[in-house]
Amino acid sequence: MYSDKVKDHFEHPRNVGEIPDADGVGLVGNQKCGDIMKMYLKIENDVIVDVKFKTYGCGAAIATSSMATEMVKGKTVQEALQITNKAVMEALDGLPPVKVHCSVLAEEAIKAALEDYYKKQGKEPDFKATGCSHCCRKDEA
Amino acid sequence: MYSDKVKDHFEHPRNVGEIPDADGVGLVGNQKCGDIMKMYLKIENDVIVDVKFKTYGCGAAIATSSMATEMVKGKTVQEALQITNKAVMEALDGLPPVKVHCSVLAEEAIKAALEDYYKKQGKEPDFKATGCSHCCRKDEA
Amino acid sequence: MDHFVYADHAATTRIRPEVLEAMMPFLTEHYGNPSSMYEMSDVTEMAILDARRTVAELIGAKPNEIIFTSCGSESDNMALWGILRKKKGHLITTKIEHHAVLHTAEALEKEGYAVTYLDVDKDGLVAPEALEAAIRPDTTLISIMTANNEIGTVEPIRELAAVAKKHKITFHTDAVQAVGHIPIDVNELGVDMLSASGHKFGAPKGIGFLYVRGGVLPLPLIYGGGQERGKRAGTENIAFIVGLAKALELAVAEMEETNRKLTRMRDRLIDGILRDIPYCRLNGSRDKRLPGNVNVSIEFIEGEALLLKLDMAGICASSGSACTTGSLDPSHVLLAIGLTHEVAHGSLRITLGGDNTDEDVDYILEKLPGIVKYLRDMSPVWEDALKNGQAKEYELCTAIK
Amino acid sequence: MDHFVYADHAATTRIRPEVLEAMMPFLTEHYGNPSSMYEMSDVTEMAILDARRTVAELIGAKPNEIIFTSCGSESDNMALWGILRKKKGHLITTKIEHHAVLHTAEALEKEGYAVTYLDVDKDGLVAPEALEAAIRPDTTLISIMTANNEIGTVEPIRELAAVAKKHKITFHTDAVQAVGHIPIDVNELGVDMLSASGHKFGAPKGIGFLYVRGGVLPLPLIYGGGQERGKRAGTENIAFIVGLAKALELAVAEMEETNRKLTRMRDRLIDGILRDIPYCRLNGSRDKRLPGNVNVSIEFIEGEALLLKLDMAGICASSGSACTTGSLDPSHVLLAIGLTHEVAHGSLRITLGGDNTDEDVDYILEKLPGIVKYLRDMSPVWEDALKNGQAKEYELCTAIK
Ligand SMILES: Cc1ncc(COP(=O)(O)O)c(C=O)c1O
Ligand SMILES: Cc1ncc(COP(=O)(O)O)c(C=O)c1O
Repeated sequence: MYSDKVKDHFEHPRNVGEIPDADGVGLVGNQKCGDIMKMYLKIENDVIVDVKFKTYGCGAAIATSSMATEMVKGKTVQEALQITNKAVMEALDGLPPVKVHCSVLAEEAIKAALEDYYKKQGKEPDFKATGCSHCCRKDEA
Repeated sequence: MYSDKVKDHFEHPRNVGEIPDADGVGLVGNQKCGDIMKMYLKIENDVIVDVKFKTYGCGAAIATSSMATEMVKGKTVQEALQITNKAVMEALDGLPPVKVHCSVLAEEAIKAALEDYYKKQGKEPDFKATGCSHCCRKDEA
Repeated sequence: MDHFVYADHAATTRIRPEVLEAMMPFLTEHYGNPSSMYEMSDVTEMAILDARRTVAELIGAKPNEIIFTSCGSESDNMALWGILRKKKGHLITTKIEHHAVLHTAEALEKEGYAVTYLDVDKDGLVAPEALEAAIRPDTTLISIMTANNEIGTVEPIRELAAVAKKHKITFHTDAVQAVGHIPIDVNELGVDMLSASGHKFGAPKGIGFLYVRGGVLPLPLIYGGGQERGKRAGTENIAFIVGLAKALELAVAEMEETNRKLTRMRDRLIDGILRDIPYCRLNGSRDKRLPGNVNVSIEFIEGEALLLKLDMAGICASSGSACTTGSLDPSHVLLAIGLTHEVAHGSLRITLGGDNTDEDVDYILEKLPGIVKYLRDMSPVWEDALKNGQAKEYELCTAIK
Repeated sequence: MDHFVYADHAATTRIRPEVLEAMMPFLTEHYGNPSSMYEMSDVTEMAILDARRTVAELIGAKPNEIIFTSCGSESDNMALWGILRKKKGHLITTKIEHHAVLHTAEALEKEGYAVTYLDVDKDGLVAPEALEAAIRPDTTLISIMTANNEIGTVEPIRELAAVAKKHKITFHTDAVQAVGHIPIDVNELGVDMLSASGHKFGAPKGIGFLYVRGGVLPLPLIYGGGQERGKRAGTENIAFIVGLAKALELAVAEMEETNRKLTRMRDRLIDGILRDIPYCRLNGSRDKRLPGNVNVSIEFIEGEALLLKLDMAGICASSGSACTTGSLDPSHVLLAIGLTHEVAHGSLRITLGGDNTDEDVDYILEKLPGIVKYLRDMSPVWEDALKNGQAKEYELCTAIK
């Protein structure tokens, strides 16, 4: 059901962990629904120099978190904000339809971490992480 | 579905044919229902000395006709009247439940032929062939 | 027995070796439940996806329009109950449907649904005008079979479905005898739902499918797990699903050639029987006919006895006689085309398949007339007919070897 | 992969070689339609008769009380629709039924039938008193499963059926997880109807049966031909019917020995998991439990990820996590026994079968704690729990190899 890329990122997730002195931390999802992502960003001169994540959730949630961290690393904040769930999915060679929401969660985790970064910097973010309103769904066997 | 005896009597029916100068002829059944038996008896000194039949009908109808002719041959009229459908069935090692009515038809064919014999003799029969009211039925595949 | 001829392919067919081969892995090592998470189940999940795609392509449908079922009867029941329970209304069907439709329609009547049973002509054909005339404002579903299982008549489905479409009524066709036998394209036919059963074309008994056009949403017949996109619950019979797809693939690939051969053999049989056996008629349309179907009524004899004698000669066939229909009456199809009970009892159906040969045809033509003669000679009805001049004594045609 | 352990026998089982062997003739040379007249079909007709007799004997029923179906879901649907459509009324079932019953009950509700869903206790047990209290004057059918497919709880069916009998209400039990696994005698249990599915005990997927006590007369679910004495239409899946009978025969013959072994392995697993993994609980009754069922909730992690990690280690299992239930919510069974969504998401079901070994148990106990630790270390929920003192950091038990 999962692509080889997804499997690889699930099996060997990149950037797992915490950054104790992170410049931005984003927490999205909901344990009741079965998916929580927490993303830690270290930002220097507007560039994301380090990133870590922790995820509670299904295989796709872990893989998209992992891929998302890879994608933001080295990017400027503005570039990182452009990363869409679609881009994450594409980078993973696709997700089963029922797992698309996991990629949305990853996009939101980046946004939420950057929102936190803006706030910590005393800036008003001109975007808003909405978290993820959908829960994990497997429509078809 | 049929016993070996039924198969044998169907494959090699005994006493098929007509007796042109029969002393009693019985015709029972109904083509609409799919079963007709015609039985010819030659009777001398109250003993059935010859018997023939013609049957239009299923395998069980032909086999029971054949068996019934075998059973009446050599019997007295009174003995022949005692032959029940059960006896015919037993002689054939049984019939499928849905074919039981064929044995009833055979019993009735004997009765009808004897009724005809009585009438030809100017005697009032103290029994009556009812023909067969059931049609061929196969309840279960 | 000097020869064995299986000539009852409309009843069921043998599983083709290629089909069995395709199924075997799923009866042995690949046993994972397709709904499970682990990789072992990817194989079975993919196998079903592939089979669905194959079947869809072969009938011009989309994969998600195919619902696998356990048989043709289930497909028919699902179509009728599924649409009518969803949108209560009037059903139009015909008098010559298979019992899977007919008895379902009767059950629906008992539940309070109105049903119209269309008449057919002497060939078994349904007239589009008759269909149109039967439509009521509350008509919700029309169900007319593609090809009749007894007399082989192929209905004008495209014209009938067009009538339904004009009135925006869902159109279902029981194509159990047609799929794998004659070209079927759901879009060309214009049907909304179509039933098929694997064992009629070289797949095993116990697998079928229902095509349901996107947007047509029957209620399930079997509720439960999310299999078949929630339309049909039950852990999937993967092996048979794979087998059905394989069998259909083979049947469609070989259809043109097979049908050329079947048509030739069928016509030889029909002509030979009508030539060699007096007091005998062909049932069903001569030209709008399934390639492998022969159905004749042979007067003055009864069908079951005929089948048994044929069986003893190594020939497997079937009949619409009451003794074989499971009811008091002979085939409702034969009665619907105007046969009397008497004539219907003497019916014989021979259905050829791709594995039959010209020798089989010769053999049937060699054996049948003698058997008929034998049974007639034993029949009091024949005796009567001879006596009252209804029939004439005949010699067996010298053409018979 | 150093080891492969299939431990999802409640999902499905592999066809046993003896079963496949028994089926093979009916997938090859014996293909005659059992309804046909010729001798070739006697073999298939007899095979079904034999299978019916075997199955009946093994559950204490009479042959004509067995109706073969295409799966457990069909059996359940037939029982519920068949009784309720016949005699409209109120249905009592439970909150922990399989979807084949639950979704059918919901569909019945949409058709206007009243349904009561009984609560269960924390072990998943239904109380006979609760059943009795739910009975209404118009209650027509009670349907309570024999054993739960997720948590393995075995219900007090004899007591529950006695309540039904006292009130003269038809009692159906979904015994899909019980037949072939624990002793089943329909008379001892006192049930009127019982559903089973072959693929849960070594027969193929796509065959099941419904036991219907003589005199109890549900309407058919699938109308059509006269197969199964008119109770279930469709050309019979002879091969699978034969396979089901063979599989049940083997399962019953070996049951005592197998269950001794399964119970021992199961208990070893439960004890080992509870010992080696903190923040973990057993779901379902400890003693009224299927011999092969282990179901635990492991906090702070999510079930699908756990299954994938186990799969990578060569272990096939299942979970009641929302990600695997096909709905927004985790398993309705886990919620019904009082688990929160959070805890239910972290559930793991391991179901052992006769082919599992002690080495398999060792292997699971070796791999599982490390995988759980790994996922917890990656889980922000675990991080939180540690920070707010809800949980304590732990070392893996040294007992683990
Ligand atoms: C308790 C229970 N009932 C019904 C079913 C449905 O069986 P099947 O998948 O054969 O339809 C299952 C298994 O899936 C089950 O565990
Ligand atoms: C026209 C038609 N419809 C439906 C069926 C039922 O198919 P099945 O036996 O697979 O249920 C058959 C064959 O028996 C058939 O010929």
